Amino acid sequence: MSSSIVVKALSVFAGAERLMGPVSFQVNPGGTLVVMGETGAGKSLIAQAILGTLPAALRAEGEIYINANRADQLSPVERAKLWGRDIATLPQEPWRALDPLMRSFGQVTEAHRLVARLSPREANKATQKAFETLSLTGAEQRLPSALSGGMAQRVAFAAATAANAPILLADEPTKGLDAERHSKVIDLLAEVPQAGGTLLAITHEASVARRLGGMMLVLREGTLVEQGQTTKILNAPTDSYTQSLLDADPLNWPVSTPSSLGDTVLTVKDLSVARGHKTLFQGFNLDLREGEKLALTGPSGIGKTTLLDALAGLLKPQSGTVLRDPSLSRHGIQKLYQDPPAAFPDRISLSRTLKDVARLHRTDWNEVLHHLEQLGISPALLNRRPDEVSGGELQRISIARALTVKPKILLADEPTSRLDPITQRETLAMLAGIAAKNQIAIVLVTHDQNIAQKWADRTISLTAAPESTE
Amino acid sequence: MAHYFKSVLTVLAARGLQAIIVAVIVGIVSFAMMQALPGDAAFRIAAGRYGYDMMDAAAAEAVRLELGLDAPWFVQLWGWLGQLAQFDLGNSLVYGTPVVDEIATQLGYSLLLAGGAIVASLMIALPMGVATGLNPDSLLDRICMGLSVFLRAVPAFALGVVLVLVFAVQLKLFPVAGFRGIENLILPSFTLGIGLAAVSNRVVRDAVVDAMNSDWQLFARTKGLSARLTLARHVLRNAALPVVTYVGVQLAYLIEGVVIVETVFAWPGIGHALVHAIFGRDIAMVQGTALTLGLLYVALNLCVDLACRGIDPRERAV
Amino acid sequence: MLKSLSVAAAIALTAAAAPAFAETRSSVTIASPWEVASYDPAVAGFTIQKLQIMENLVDADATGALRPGLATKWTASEDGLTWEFTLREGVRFHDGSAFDAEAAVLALTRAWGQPGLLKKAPITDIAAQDGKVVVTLETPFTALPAFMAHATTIIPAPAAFDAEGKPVALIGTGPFAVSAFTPPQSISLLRNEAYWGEKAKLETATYLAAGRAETRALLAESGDADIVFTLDAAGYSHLSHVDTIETSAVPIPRVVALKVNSGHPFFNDPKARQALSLAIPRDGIARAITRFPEAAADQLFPPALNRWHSATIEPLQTDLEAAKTLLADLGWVPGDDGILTRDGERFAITLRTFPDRPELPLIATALQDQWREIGIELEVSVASYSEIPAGHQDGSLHVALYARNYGLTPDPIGSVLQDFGPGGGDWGAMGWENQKVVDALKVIASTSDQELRQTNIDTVANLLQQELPVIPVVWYQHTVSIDKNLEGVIIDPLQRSYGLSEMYWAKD
Amino acid sequence: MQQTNTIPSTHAQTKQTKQPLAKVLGFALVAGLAIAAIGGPGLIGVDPAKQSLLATLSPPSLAHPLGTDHLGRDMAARLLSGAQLSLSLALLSVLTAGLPGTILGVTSAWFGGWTDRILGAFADAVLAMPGLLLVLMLAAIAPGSWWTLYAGISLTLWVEYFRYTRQRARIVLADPSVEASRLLGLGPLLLVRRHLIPEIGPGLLTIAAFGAATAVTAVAALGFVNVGVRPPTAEWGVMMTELLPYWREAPFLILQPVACLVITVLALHLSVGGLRRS
Repeated sequence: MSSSIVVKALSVFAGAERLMGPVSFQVNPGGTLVVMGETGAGKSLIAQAILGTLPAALRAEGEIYINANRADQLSPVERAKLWGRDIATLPQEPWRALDPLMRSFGQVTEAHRLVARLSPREANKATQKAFETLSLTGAEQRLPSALSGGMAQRVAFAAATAANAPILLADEPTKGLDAERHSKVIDLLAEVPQAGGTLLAITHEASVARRLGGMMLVLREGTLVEQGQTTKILNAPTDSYTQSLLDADPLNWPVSTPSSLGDTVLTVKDLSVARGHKTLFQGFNLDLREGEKLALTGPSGIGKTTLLDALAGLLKPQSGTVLRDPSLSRHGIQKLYQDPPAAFPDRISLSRTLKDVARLHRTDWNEVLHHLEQLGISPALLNRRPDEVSGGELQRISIARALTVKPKILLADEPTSRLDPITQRETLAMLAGIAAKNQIAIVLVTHDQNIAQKWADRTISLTAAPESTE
Repeated sequence: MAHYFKSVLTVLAARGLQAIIVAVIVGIVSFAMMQALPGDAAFRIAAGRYGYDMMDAAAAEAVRLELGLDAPWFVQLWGWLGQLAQFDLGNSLVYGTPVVDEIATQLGYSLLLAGGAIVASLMIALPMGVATGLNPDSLLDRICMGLSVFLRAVPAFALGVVLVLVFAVQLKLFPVAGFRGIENLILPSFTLGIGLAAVSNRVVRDAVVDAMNSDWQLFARTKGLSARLTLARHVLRNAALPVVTYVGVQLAYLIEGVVIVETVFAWPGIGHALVHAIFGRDIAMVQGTALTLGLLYVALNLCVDLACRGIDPRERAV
Repeated sequence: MLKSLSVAAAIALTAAAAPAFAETRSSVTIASPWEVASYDPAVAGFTIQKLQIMENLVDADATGALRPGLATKWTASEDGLTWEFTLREGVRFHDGSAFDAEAAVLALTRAWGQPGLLKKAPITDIAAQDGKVVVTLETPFTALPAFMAHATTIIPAPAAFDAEGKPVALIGTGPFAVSAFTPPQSISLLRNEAYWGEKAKLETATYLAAGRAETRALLAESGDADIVFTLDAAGYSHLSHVDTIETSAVPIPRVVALKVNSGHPFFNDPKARQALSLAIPRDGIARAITRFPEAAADQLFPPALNRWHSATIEPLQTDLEAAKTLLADLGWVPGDDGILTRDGERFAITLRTFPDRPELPLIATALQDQWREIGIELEVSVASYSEIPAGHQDGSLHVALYARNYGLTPDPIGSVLQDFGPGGGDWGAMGWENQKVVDALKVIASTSDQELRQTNIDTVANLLQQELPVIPVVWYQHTVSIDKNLEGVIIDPLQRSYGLSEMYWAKD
Repeated sequence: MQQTNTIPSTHAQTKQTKQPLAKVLGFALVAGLAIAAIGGPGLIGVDPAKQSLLATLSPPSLAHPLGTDHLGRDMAARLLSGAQLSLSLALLSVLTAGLPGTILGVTSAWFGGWTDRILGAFADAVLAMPGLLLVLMLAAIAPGSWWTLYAGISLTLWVEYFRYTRQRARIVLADPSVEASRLLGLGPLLLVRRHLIPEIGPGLLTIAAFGAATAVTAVAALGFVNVGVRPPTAEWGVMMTELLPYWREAPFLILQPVACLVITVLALHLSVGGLRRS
């Protein structure tokens, strides 16, 4: 029996520069291959090279066989014929992968009809069945904008697998999902090899790899560092990089030392917050003290971000009070954002942005440079624009920017969810260090229970307001 | 379904309100400006009526007497508003015929022309925009960009005569001018349409580029749909949204372009009538025409709104 | 909104049916610049008359000689104060109603009440008597029959007026009846099978108003229009090289003239006006702008007005040096910028003209350039032509450039009297009155003695040439393009008729 | 998407090699036009109003490098003189339309709510008002005055700036980076300078480039309906109208002002960001 995917000496080049590879592997029907590595390690390039969806500026070398057929020499049109029929692809961010103007049923049924070539009636039946098995009943006529992240992922799964392609490529399938949905998607993926299919999953999370099992590749900056059985590698990594990846899994973090707490800086009493006319939660109380590390967790959609806005005074609460300590200056509360590039004016150099803030608050530029140094940022980086530095660097610069106004409270809204595990760990560690040193209270919003447990002094789990459904 | 109707009603109400605001503003502004015009209205009206061979001071005096132009402005404005409330636009000062009659015939022709122009512009802009949108930054894209700039800079009348020379005089495919039949509509429509397409093909292009760069486009491909099916089922529909909205914006410019094209092609339209009415100081006609054009714009935008709603099932605020 | 949509739909429907009969060659399409938007003879009379929809009591041939129209003969009483028009019998309007004295009187009375030509005649009464139309005058007026040939005195049927006497339809007695009217662009005509005279040879005709000269030239070139009137100079040059059509230019009694405010201190001396005249590059304008070199107007009345045009008159010249000398004689001294000054006043004036005749702004620009040479700063204001009579009335006018038609009636005396009679006229002299001219005009208007008339005409023409209250620039040509297969086309220099009823298609 | 993160260097490279070429060309053209506009006909020392009725519509020659027009005037001198008027007044109309349009657009997006609704409704009403009516009437109020003509044109053009600014500013202002800057204490002025101008500036300049073309072709269109012609002024739009009757005899004449306008728009367009729309 031939292998589903065979890859021999695959490399991806941008001009003369090798971005990834060489890697070789093969996956058999019923098998699983997990590709792990930090952001920018070139994991996605493997998936794109196999599919043939590399950006025009990039070039793949090596041999790729799909179901024993040489795929890399096919014309783009021939290659596209494999999609959906031989290889199914689960998208990274399912919300954005669904046509915003088409109802979910239509997006699945068109795959049954036009890819699997079922008659309209059969396609409808098959779609109905898929919706039932994936417990999507009731969501048939919803538009993607009305689907939750998990539902969108399942709709995308149903659409991608409609033609029963034996191979499934899943690129970061759990990105942005909360813990509960996270595991549901992994269950779904794990079924693929059990049913005789082939799974190629790309992830940066060791926990995902552990659950999926099978074989594993570990990539670092495009180079293969380790290859073998997943369980073996996870249990006994031979490479230090693999080890650090595993260490970076919040599950493996050491528990942080409790902070020394100062005076109360923010008091919240009986707060309820609404989005539109919908009350998200109510009866929220908080007493935040200097130097405290607080984690806020809860399922997505519960209103964690909205709560931060209420704490920052950006949003009028529906009821209740948010009382700042009188010692708190007007700019005493600062925020860190989930997507660091989105938090900077993107056409202005970083130094310009930082100098604006420093000038406004009469902060000595040397002090800013000092913060940057502490955060491991070279001043040379400041001449770049936000999109020219990495996400981890930018998040650290945004911490430095916040420190420039000498805040007492830092509200961090999933500040590391877009960062890879190693950077995430470093960044959160630095944040903790700064909180301790400057006696700053930090409220960290995260969907990862492990992070909350390991990093924070205390954790508040938000639960939905009773009257709200969904 | 119910909330679809609700949203349609919202649109209707919003546009209805706009129509009333437009009617009042257009009426008052056009009246005020006509009052502000220098020169003696009686002379202008007499000129419009009798032509330069027959017009003289005596004719102007007769006109003044006949039309009561000496009445103070508020009496005249009040009279017009009073008539308007009874849906009476009054009589043309120049021709003496009811304004409604004049507009009724001409509006039909202008609507035909405007409709033809939109169809023509879409016939050009869509293929051009989709082709360049699928190949952004290609040679084709650059050529089309240059062409767009060129067509934008060529005045409509020059474009019109060139089209006539090529398609009517040389190739004898269409008549030169007049309005005998549908074949007469083609050249004026394209004259206007090319001017509109010069900009809208870039809007289509940008919309297609955005759609082609979207994650959902890639996903539609990787789930197995062919490039053609993806284009037809997903890309075009999504790209249509900004395009349709833009057509709404273009309508305002279209209504003006109509004037030139009507003149070149001897087409009996409302834009032409408006220009003559302004020259002839035919206040009743100016107000009537401006009002009609304003309401027409509102009505056409209503169509655009409804079309958007048809394309986009998401509930959106107006 | 609904209504107009249904109109659009109706157009679409008729559109499908229409082209079929365009091919049978018993039809012509005429294109001309003049739009028709009214049923009113006082407003649209020129086109209605030219299309032979309605007729006058009196007709005229191409030379301007009067001949019977709806009236078979006309006589003046001894004292010249009563005119009787005997009407043609058995004439019917297009709607079948009979043409009679009552209908004629109704039409003429209305025309008399409207601003227009008839109002200028000393009429005291128009009445029907024994089947005749009787016009009573205050003073003798020999041009009355000529007035009855004018476009504003055409006779619509009584049914063409509504209860308030407002014209609401195009019903006449002419060889063509209106089958469709789309203001302002088009009129469709159908042969009047019950016409009293010789019936038209064509069955149908279409009149298309195309405002732009470029459009008309293209209509002619493509063959979409069989006859095209009033071509621009460039279009005419081009079409004369096109094989399928013939072009023709007929001198007409229309002249581009410069009206000068002779009451203005700059121009109250005839020498000043002569200087202006000497600085008009008539030859260049006639060659480069209107492109008929022979039409440089060296006197006011064009050759088409054979009685008024004089072969012996001293022609106007162009001579910049002479102009400068004349101005220097008047005390004008060139300033630093070359512009003349006198008593601290700059010779800066404004010329009013209008764009309806596209050559006028061009001629004005040519004058502007030329007059700068002799030290006159000319501002050209292109606006509504009503600014000219308005400026005449309030005295603010300096000079005005316009086209004056002395062929409105077969006999130009009406127009000349208006222009140069007592007090001058809106389109004639301003601030200028010459008793000799006034007296001579009085004689011309009232006498039927041809010799006496001619002597006085010569006097007027000579005095106008010397005094130049209005300075002629160029004469007009009536330019036409005709399909080579179209026969029987007669170009009327008086522009009273397109000659539709005489046209027919050559058999091939 | 993920892959854009992996290949920033290549992406930036391809763009940066193409961009400067177009930009350099654009700036060179803009500079050339500016010189033409400042120098005017003085550059070649020929009077743009001097006629020669006996040498009209002549093809390019040594004496007249671009030929002569229908009144025998030097085309090169007239185009230069036209550059002066057309460009400075196009600039004027772009400013008079662009400034209020942009300011109102930002105001609308900034305050939202009723301010936004009222301004939006106002803009809609202005769009519904036939722009031609406004322009013609303004032109009639002060006949022959170029300033009113262009003011009238900009009265109808401002809505485009308004719509664009409002829509874009709304998106920009909702961006977390603006919220961050606000929390950091940046005032309205800095927010506009650091966030709004860099984001919407290039788009506005593109609109302005096309707006300049609109202004000039609008003058041509008005000339076509006999408005705003005051000889012997040379202006590109007016020249287009004036030379139309001679389009068969001397097509190269009417193409010249059109070509000038095309070059202007291309120059502005290239210099604000190549052939790419922002």
